[in-house]
Amino acid sequence: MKARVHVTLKSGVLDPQGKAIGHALEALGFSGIGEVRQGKVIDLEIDETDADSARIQVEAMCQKLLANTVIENYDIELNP
Amino acid sequence: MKARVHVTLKSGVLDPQGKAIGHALEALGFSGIGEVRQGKVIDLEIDETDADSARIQVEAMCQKLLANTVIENYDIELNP
Amino acid sequence: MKTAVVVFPGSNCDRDVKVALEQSAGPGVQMVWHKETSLPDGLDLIVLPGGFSYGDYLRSGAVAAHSPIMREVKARAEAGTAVLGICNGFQILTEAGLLPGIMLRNRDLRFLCKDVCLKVETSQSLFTARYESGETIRVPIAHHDGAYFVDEEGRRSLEDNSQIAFRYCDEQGHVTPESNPNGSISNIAGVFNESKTVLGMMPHPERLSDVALGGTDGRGLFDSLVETLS
Amino acid sequence: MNKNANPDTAVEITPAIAAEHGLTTEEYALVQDIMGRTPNLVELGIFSVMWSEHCSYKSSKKWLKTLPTTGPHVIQGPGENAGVVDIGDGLAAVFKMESHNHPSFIEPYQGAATGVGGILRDVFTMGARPVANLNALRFGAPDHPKTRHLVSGVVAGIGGYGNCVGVPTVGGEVNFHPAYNGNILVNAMTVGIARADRIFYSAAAGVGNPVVYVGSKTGRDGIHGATMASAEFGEDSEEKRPTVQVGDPFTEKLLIEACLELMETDAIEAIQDMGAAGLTSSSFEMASKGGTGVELDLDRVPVREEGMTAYEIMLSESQERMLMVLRPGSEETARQIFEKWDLDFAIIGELTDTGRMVLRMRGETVADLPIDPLAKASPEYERPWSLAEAPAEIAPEDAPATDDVMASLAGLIASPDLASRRWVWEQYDHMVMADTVQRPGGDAAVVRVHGTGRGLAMTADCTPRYCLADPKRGGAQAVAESWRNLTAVGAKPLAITDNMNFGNPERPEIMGQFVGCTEGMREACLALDYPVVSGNVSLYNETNGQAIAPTPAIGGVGVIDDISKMATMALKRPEEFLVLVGDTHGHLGASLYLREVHGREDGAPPPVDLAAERRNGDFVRAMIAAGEISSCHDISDGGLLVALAEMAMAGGLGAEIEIPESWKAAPHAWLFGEDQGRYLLSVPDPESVAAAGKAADVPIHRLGVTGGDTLNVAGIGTISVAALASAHDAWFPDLMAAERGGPET
Ligand SMILES: Nc1ncnc2c1ncn2[C@@H]1O[C@H](COP(=O)(O)OP(=O)(O)O)[C@@H](O)[C@H]1O
Ligand SMILES: [Mg+2]
Repeated sequence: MKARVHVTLKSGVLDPQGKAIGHALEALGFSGIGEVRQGKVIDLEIDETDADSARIQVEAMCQKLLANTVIENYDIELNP
Repeated sequence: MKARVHVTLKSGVLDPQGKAIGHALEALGFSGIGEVRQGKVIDLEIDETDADSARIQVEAMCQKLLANTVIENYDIELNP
Repeated sequence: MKTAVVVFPGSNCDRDVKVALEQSAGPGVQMVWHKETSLPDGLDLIVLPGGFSYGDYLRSGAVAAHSPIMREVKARAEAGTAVLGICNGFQILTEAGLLPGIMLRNRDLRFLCKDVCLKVETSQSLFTARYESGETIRVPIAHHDGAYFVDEEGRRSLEDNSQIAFRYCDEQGHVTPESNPNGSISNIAGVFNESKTVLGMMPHPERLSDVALGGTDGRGLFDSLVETLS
Repeated sequence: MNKNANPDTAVEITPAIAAEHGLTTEEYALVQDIMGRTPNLVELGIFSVMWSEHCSYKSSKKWLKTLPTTGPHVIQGPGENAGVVDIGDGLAAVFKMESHNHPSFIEPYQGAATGVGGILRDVFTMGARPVANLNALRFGAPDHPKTRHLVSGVVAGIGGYGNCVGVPTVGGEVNFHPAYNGNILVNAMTVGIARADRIFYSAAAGVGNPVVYVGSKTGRDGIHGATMASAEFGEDSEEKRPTVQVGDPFTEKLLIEACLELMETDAIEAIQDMGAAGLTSSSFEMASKGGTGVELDLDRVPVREEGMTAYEIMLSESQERMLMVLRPGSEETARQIFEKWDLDFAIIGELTDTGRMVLRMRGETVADLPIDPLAKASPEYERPWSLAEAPAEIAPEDAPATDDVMASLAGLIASPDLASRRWVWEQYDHMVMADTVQRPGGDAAVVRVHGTGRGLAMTADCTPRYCLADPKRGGAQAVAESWRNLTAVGAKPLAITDNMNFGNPERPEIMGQFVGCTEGMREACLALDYPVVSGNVSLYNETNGQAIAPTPAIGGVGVIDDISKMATMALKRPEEFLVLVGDTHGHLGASLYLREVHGREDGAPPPVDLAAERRNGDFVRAMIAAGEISSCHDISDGGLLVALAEMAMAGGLGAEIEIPESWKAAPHAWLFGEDQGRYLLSVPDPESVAAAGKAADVPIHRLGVTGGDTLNVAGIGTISVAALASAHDAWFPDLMAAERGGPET
């Protein structure tokens, strides 16, 4: 099974990267750009066919390693 | 309109970050982990209601700045 | 030799390289702010210094490559003016398309600051005339994204046109996997453009150009430029 | 409260809300007394941060006042953003150390990074260009499940911030001990250089002068962070988590350049960074120091989020912000500079002569409180304290022996507290600015004063196991060791900054540690003419009643007039003579030998004879200046043999020594004893050094010669320098190999 995890900064947390990207896009002449936020996407293959137990596993990975829930949110998509 | 851009390394390009995550997950006791790849996700708000012209704009942003197409692929999702 | 150092927001080796340049060439190096749209007339050399332009957010050098001044830098480079990019300057040159390839995160993922040995691949350039081909020099690196990457075809063409300026090597001058600090393809530490008027390199020659700092191997590069461009 | 009411003013304040803000019943009563009414939420928030341990130093003030803070070269002692000392040529060194312990435990990368950002701001606020960073780190046991993750994140965070702003990180220290399992220490120090006649202060002046906000926008970051940093961790720390902030070193770099550019003009009357407790403490302190009042229009504060309340704006700890009072008519000059650097610039208020802080928002007065009474009434406690019983001295003959001295040496040199820190400092750009003339790895780092032949030497030191065993000796030893490390490179020590890290001061035994350490520091500072010019206190470093070891981290700064005379510890050439300066008693109590070889942490730490310390150090410094010395290293953790091994490894050269015949006790006590006030030198002409020593009343002992590729102790054993070096270098990377790679922030 394939899993895609998005790790993004919580909404109140400053995102200097996103801010810089927004400025750079404006400087390049793109207009009407609102908030820009940058996060991580992690694609992984796991040897598991059952969606429920896959989700439990990936959830544990997020909690333990992939995200720091102090400042980040994560969400999980499974692609069997 | 909101746009989400995924920027991921092309398949031939080495991804030490992804590899390290894979190792770290194994060290934490997760088993059966195949390939892991890490990429970026960029969420942006643009002041545009038409999906087609939004896509054209975001496409241009990717080409000009958000991705380096020497090593990266990108894909665009729009959420009106 | 008339030289300009471009200062981007977040450049932090601009003064260091100015000091090293002036040590070799005498005073008069001009600092040019990135928001300028033109460069001084009659420049012999343009330097893009090290640092973290725009925080190196998104990709190292990516945002700086689009600053107003870069249009002018490109035009001058195309007209044959010598351009030197050190560290972040090298990253900017690749992002701007003035040099082939791109820098990826270091193999071990960590920022790495230490002295390394470099093999000077050729003395046949504006930048390396004062070195011997094959000479080993000691110069520091300090980067997080320094793993040079270029596809196989690109690598071959760099080799075929002798566009590789420096490779990481051991103290004896052997280019080995162990002496590759960051996972660069073929141990590449610096490359030229086809006409060898543009050089990008990850190591910092300006940091070992003064005995008080523990070495002067980097000084040869600045002395070469003075010799070839004056 | 009705739905449309302004939460800033409409919330009915109860004693329970006051308690939630960390105010005791007595403190809250005092608040009501000062206000003459019940405060609203904004006012309560302001009192709570101003009276928090972090801002008020209420537990520590009484003791900090006992430290010597003056001296002929001191331009500014404690009380400003950083200390300032004269270094000659019209220049001044500006420096301070500060902790970011709790945030780093919760989010190691960002916690450590923002710690660096904060201390940088303290220094450039005073008009100094930051020229070096140091960091003093304490982690739990190496095999504790959290340790690697914390080490990896903290080191990456310190590097991530310092490298990006382009200030070299040149030194520091790292210890590992189970006492820090639940509370790591991350202390960051910045040293800057300013013109001695262009120092900027924080006291506001000039009624009607504009109050200006510059830097990043204000978000809802770390609201109540300052109070969090003063509350003991409990199991509910999860709840307090969202109080960690993300640093933006790029903006900081712009802020440094913009502020220094503005400081070239005459625009600034007063300036203050927004640190813990953000806009509240910066505006309050500026007005309080200047004896003025201040009025702010919070609608003009640049904000990052919609709908922020006055309470949030005043208490936010968003990073990379500064507050200034400008001289009349200079607003446009200032605005242009900040706009050039793409930074926010906003005139948010003005100084008044009312002695009050008045805050307005959306046409309403949201706070109105008296400045002086609040500041004067700031609590100061004389907390009860008790000294733990001093541990027994361990006589040299009572310390257990080792069957294999060289194997013990090899073990020590690869032990957690003595192994090479290369893995750490290679992640720090320690050469940017191209003035680092002594890189990490020596006794002190040395940074050339740009464009001159002088150098600033700097070091961070503390031996917590000594402080735990005997706080007073430990406090004195920490100061003495920093003085010794500066001396060992040839520098004249000038002054220190201190970062006092302790457990819960409400416990008498912890307060006793604080009192003891301070007393030891005081004595050492006085004896060595080495005053305290700045510092920081971090209390409540304990979890579930488990306190850290008392850790008064000392940051020392000294000056070398001629860097070409600087000493380093690497052995330089064969057939030179090894000379020991100072007396050896074989003191093994609380030593690393006992701990690492025998698993024992008992015994009294070594006493510090401050008069001998000074004599020996002054002598060594004079010998370095006279060009008599090829290499020099002070003797500290692990004792003489470890010091010799460090010199040998650094130089890639062996040596042979002999235990003096006069030594009657066991050899291991002579080799591994941690007696203070000693230096090991290699010299070309030992007679000349001995004669000078005699004249100066300094004990000099010839121990042996340099040469070969092994370390020999006659009659005891031999070991290869290369083998030692590889064990020394391998420990840290081996420890961290398993941590290669969580995704980084
Ligand atoms: N966290 C750190 N950052 C940078 N350098 C460090 C750090 N920890 C230790 N070092 C460097 O490693 C060397 C050895 O440190 P330490 O054993 O504490 O020295 P000393 O015993 O002389 O006080 C010193 O040069 C010190 O500056
Ligand atoms: Mg030392």
